[in-house]
Amino acid sequence: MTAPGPPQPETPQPAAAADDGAVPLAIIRGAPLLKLPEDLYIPPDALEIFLDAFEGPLDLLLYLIRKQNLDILDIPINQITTQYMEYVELMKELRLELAAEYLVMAAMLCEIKSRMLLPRPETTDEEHADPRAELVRRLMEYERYKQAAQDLDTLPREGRDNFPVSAELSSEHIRRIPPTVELGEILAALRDVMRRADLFTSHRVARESLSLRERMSRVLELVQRGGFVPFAALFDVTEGRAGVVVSFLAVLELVKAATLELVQSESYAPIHVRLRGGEA
Amino acid sequence: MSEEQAQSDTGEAATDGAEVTPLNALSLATPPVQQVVEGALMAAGGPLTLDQILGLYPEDRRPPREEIRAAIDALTADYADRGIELVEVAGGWRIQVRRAVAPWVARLWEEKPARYSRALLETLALIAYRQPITRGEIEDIRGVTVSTQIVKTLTEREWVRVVGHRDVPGRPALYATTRRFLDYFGLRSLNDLPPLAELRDPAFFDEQLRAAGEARPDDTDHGDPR
Amino acid sequence: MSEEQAQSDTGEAATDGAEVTPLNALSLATPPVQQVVEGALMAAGGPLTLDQILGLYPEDRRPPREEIRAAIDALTADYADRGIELVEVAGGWRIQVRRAVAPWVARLWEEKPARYSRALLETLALIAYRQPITRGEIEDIRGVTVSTQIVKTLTEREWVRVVGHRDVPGRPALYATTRRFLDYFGLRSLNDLPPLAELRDPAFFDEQLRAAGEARPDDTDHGDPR
Repeated sequence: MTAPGPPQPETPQPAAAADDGAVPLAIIRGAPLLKLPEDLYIPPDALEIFLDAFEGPLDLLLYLIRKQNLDILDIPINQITTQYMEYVELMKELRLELAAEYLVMAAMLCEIKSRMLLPRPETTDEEHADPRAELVRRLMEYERYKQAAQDLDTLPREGRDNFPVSAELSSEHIRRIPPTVELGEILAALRDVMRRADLFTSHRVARESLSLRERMSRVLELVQRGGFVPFAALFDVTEGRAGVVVSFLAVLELVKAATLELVQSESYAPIHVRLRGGEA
Repeated sequence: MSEEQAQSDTGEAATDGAEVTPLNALSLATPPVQQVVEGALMAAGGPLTLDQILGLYPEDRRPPREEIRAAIDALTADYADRGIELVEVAGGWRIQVRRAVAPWVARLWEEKPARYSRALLETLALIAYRQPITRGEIEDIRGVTVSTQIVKTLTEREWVRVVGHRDVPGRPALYATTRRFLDYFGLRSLNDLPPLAELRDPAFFDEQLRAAGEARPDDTDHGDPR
Repeated sequence: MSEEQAQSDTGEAATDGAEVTPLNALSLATPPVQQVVEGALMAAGGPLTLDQILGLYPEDRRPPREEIRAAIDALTADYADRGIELVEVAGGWRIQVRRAVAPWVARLWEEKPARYSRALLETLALIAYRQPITRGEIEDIRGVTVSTQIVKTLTEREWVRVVGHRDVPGRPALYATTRRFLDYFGLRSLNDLPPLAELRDPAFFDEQLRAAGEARPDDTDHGDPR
């Protein structure tokens, strides 16, 4: 943040309270609430919004410290604890759902406070360091990242400060490469679908003669153009007996499935085949 | 409320809250019309009309139409030797990749394709084994609907095509596999596909995989050469 | 019919990993490198690396890297007075609307750009500066739980991803930022992030605290850690 800039919009700005050092219990519509009103109904929403302004107990503590120009390295733990507890009490009073973290911090503050009352032995031993040390470390660490988050927010970003260009490219030039497929993948897919079918339906995909299926498709291709096709044209005698039988079965299957229709104008006249209902 | 200010180093507060624009930014020196026109056409992602471009300016600072027109003409001339061109289309003016360059640029999208979905493979398998088959029949077996996209993809790839219609209400299309399908998978005919019964045998797939592994030892990781 | 066949035959070859280019188009006169580079950067809709640009050329016609670099430099210079600019970000080079013009261009869209909550920004900052980091570690520093929604949003925006797991009970996921994150914020690398405030030496403040018991020393000389 290079610019002096406006203050953080998220942090409430008590207008009057800062002067005399008193910290308001809450800020409601910008006005500090210095003592719990007894006869006044406070819409819980107002406090919820206030609570939302803080990203947790560390943030609230930082606010209390910064507001009074206290040194983070030398927090007057008594004062801060009292103020912090006032907030917590107020929130509890109003039955706001208070995140557990706030209560944990309250306990920590009280513990530090009590340890501060005990005389400290003259030693540089880690264990006997200032009881506030851990809290100070956490506050400083958190403050760094709070600042980093604000810095991040001021970086130019796409869609706000940057707009990538996008020149049109006529799609005729774009060729999509289709994925490659292994036969094994298809077979595995088929096995899966059949397993499912076995599970969910009573009918099984029975063993099929694929040559029959293939021939059915071929027959349909032959009659595709519409109109009548001579029955005989569906057979290729060079395929031999087996081929002719398969073709015949294919035609019967298609007739049964109401796809093909056989037409004979009179007895012994040539049989013709056409697609049923084919309008082409 | 004050979010725009926070991001702006000018720190200048928006005075009237009516405008939707980051006014503090707009109150800076107005950039040349040609730059605004170019920036807008570049970012729009589609054609812009003259009115749309004019609409970028607050009313009291709107340049005359002719100035916008002149800027468009100037840009058109500037692009004469570039990889892009400014053209007028039905919806206004648009910047596009120059035709001579387009085939090269198009290669950007020729990345390695995604894989086909399970649903597509199942549909293809059912068409291969049960042809000619209607979409409804495929859905009956799969237990889920078959998307139009899947059918379209298979048809475009020319692996599947419509060979007729079943003469029932709605006249559903009958799908079958094509010659190209057989060629792609190196099959002479559908009879080369393993019978269904074999597929039920777990051992079959192990073998299949082993065979595939031997046949194409180095096919698994053909990274993009780029 | 046979023409179509021929064309799609090359398509078939492409799937086998052979050359994928519309060769007939590319076999026309090659346009100047600078035009191809410009067209590609304009159409890409995001940053392109040098290798991606080189990849637009068939191997036997690939210009030397320096030529692409030179074209990028020439374009950067060309854009000096324009409504656009060419910048380098983590993902390569990108053409974007010049910042001075951006506020005008922003008026093309009705909706305002998204704002991100402090919780999200703080979480993102911790991941950016302390990566790889677990959710628990983020919570320790922030003093509050990190909502699943925030992690989801960051992941969906592809700013953050799981790069591993810490080898402790529960094997918590380790998060790190992505190249997309850098591109989004216009950064070339993590080194371009604003510097993190110096942490005052804990040893120092231990002493400070101890001293504080007797007399409060003047601490004006150790600058505000922001």
